[in-house]
Amino acid sequence: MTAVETKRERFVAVEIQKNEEGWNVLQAILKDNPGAKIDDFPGYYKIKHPEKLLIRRETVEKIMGRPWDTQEFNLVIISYAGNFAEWDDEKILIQWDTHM
Amino acid sequence: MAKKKLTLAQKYHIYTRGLDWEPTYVSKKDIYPYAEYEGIKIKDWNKWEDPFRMTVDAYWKFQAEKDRRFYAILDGFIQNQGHLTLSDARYLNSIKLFIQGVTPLEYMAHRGFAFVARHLPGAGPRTAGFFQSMDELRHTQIEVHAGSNFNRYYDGFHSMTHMHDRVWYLSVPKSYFDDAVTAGPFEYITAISFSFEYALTNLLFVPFMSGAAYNGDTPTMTFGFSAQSDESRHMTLGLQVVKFLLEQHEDNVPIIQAWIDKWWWRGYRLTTLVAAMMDYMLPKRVMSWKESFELYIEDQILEGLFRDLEKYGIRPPLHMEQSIKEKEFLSHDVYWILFGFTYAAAFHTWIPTEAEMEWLAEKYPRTFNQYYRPLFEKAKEVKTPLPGGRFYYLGLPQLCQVCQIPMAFCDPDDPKNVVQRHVEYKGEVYHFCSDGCKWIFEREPEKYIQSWLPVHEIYKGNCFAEPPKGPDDVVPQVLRWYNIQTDNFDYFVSEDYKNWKEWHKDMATVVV
Amino acid sequence: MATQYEIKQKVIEPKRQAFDYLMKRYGNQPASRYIEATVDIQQRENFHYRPTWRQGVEIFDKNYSELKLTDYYAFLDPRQYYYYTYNATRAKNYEAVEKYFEFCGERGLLENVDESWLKVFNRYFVPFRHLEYAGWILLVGVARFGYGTSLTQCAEFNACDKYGNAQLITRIAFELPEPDGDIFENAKKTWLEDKIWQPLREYVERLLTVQDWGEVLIGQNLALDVFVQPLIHIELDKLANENGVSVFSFFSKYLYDIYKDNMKWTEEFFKVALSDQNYGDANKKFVESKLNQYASAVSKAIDAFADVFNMPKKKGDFKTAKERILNGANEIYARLGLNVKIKN
Amino acid sequence: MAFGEVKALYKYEFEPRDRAEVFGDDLIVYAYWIDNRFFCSASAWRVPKNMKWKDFVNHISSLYGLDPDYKNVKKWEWYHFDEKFNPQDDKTLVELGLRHKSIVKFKPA
Repeated sequence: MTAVETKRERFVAVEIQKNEEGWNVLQAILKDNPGAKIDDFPGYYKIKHPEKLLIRRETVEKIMGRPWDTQEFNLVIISYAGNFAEWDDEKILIQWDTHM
Repeated sequence: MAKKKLTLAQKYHIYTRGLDWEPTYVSKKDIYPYAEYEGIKIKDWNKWEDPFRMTVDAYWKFQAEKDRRFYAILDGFIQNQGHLTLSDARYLNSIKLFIQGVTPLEYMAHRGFAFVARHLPGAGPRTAGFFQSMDELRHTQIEVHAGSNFNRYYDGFHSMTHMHDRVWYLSVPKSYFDDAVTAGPFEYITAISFSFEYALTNLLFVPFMSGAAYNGDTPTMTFGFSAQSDESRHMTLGLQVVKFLLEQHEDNVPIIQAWIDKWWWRGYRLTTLVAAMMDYMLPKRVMSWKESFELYIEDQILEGLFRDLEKYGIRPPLHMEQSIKEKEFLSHDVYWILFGFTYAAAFHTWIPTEAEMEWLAEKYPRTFNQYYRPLFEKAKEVKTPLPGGRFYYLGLPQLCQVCQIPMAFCDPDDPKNVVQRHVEYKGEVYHFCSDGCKWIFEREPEKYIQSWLPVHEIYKGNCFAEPPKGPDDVVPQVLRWYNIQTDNFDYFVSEDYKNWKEWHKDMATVVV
Repeated sequence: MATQYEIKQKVIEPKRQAFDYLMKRYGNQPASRYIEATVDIQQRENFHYRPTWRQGVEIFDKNYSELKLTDYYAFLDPRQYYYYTYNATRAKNYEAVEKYFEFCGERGLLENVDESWLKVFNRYFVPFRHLEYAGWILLVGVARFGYGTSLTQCAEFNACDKYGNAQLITRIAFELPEPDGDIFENAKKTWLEDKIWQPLREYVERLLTVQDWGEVLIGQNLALDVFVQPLIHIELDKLANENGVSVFSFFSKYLYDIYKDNMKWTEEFFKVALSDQNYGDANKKFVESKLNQYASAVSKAIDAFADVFNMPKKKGDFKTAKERILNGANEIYARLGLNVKIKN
Repeated sequence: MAFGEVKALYKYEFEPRDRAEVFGDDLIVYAYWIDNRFFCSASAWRVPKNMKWKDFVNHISSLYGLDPDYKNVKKWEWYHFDEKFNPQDDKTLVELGLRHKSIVKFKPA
């Protein structure tokens, strides 16, 4: 055996369910996070960004055309990588503590 | 006097820990007698930062909505006989493993977090622990309800809770959680909220559930994703707990590090079952175990999480390097165990089809054709008198004293052999599948000398429905005690296969 | 290229109707979702390791209480709550609360509440959130140490209700004016120092040190709630109305309904425990002896509330209120066939 | 080897669940075919302490004989744990130094 192969990447990510609401949230994330990349899997999208992901209530509401409580993010999120640095009425911010 | 303006965090404090008070008629220690013996030092519970701010009424609302969606999908699936549109009935063997192995753990987690909610002296984390306790009950129940539909048509689902208490391979998950709930409240929450929820559940609940979707199983995908959305809260709690404990006192750092070391390896070994499910049991595959491991463990946990923990003096888990070395072997090792012992298991296995072997070879270019394909090829040559006539391991395996998995893990430095370790403690010998399990034993030997090892229990005569009438009656009596009926043996001699063919025989096949 | 099957519409006969262990109990028929979610779910045997926090017990152990059942699943929740139905029911219950808050907000009913009554309310109602919170801790302990999922999930949901109650009281208090400073700080001070609360606080602090879940359930659900819930939500609400304050009645009704809802499973559980073929007599002895102690203690403790009845402009009659409460408690005990002597 | 202690609220000590005495006149013995992964792990056997070596070998051949290569091996090389050893056919397991939970390993000589 040769040495173990590894190629590591540091990023934050969020996995979102593939349904109407999830798709809207995804659009909002893409709008507010230039440089975010989407991986498409059966049943879900994985959105990655090298530094941070911001989900803004206002942007989601514009896309959905209705009031949206940031708590409703609980209904579309599957999982995430990073840290909920902020989660208040206006926004959700996912990033690591240590920036490098 | 006008009401003052409060921040959300302040309001949430009043809603939760503001309800707490310092007792005066009894000592706090009498109310929370289990808070000190683990050696964790807390200077100020008020430094606790709530990982999420969920009030009970919001909890009812959002969780009822999540469940409403789940049950609508499940009912639709049942009404439409959705099980007939699965990719293949072979797929369900992974779900059998899930229902027998994981669902009872969700239940144990529910009771375990009730323990946290009762016995951690900090009102903040106790509250978060309580919500998790509720969530875990939810997971148990939605999984049971999803399994119930399959149980009506397929084998392997009928006795999950009983099997979990008895069947040999289920002692792996059972002993894992038994280990956690017998620990103190701080170790429990570090083990489950941090090591398990944060580091490992992603592997099970994201790529595997995506696989369920890909194989046409929408209820499983829905409970999986929906459960994992609760896990997002749990992950946040786990991370918060660990950071809080590390910040409270420097003496906590080595204790937490040792727990992370222990529970990483315990959890990783448990998750090996998922490796086999992903690579071998999904007729349509989304991602290999190795790819999932690289994404969720190497990138997200090592490159992400543990970089954040460096500043507290925490390093990656002790035996992490070994798990990285194993990633190209693991799923094959585990499936080979399951394949060999299917005669005593409540699921079916099979020799991968040629196309599947090609996929495995492509995903594991340095190991599959070299070490594992030859095993399957040899298995095709061997005949046994059991149903299917194919090779089964007609004996009982040596089990690891800690993880309880048959000692079948390849040594990446010597791939023709498995890793075998042993140690002598108080005049008795104990065997281990890895340095990780040996290390765990040596740290707390009095715990693991109690292990209920299924193979030894069979040899002690504790696992017979009735005393065997002769050597040929031994296995049948064990199977009766397990309540394994027509759940075992090769898939291609199973009732599942027979029924599946029957149900689909006069259906037009449309190729798209 | 993927292969898809076009399903012919025919119904496939199920191979089995239910999980094996449910068919053994209930015969070859489908089981309800409540039964599936509940019966035989808890692990029972072959535990691997012993708890480090308590000697001589297993992870789940019938010996966590003196109260014992031959078959723990002889008890089933008459409301048939499992996670979904519980949460859906409470979410629906709470929608009415939301609407009522909206209504109060629009009409300014809570911010303009009668100031003299507010003094009474701040003394007996807002501090009550602490007592409900203690109920949460006690019941979640029953959810951990009780035996059998049918019991422990009732305790878990009851615990959740208690936390919900404590938070609803908190939410009401957030809407109230604060003429005397921080309403929550004052309420905590009242809870910790005011003489009307001290006997109950002592009662509950002592109960928090009890390990036996059966005793906790007796102390909390059969004694404390049976006296305190009607005191706060019926008798004192009546006094409020007599003093022209009706804005809180809605909340009292809601909270009292939650209490009654929990008494359904509580009474059923004790009914089953008391009629158990093997342990019934021992259980009866245990429940009666504990209840004599706890019901007497709580009955005595609420006497301190006589003071509250004298506070408002139109004074109340604590004596008859207490009589009604005692009658209510005795009715419950009589229904269960218990011979309880309340010393007061 | 330094063993750790379990932190507990009482003296956390138990009898090992699978200690030798539980098996009376029998032993648990494990067997492992070196360099052959056809049998995923070592196997476990409950055998009398005074079982003769040749009977033991015969006993485990019910499993190992499943491998088509087994019958082609004329002579085996044996190890007790990791020590090479030369068992004589007519000696009993205890006479050969085997103990409860010994592992014997073998490969073609």
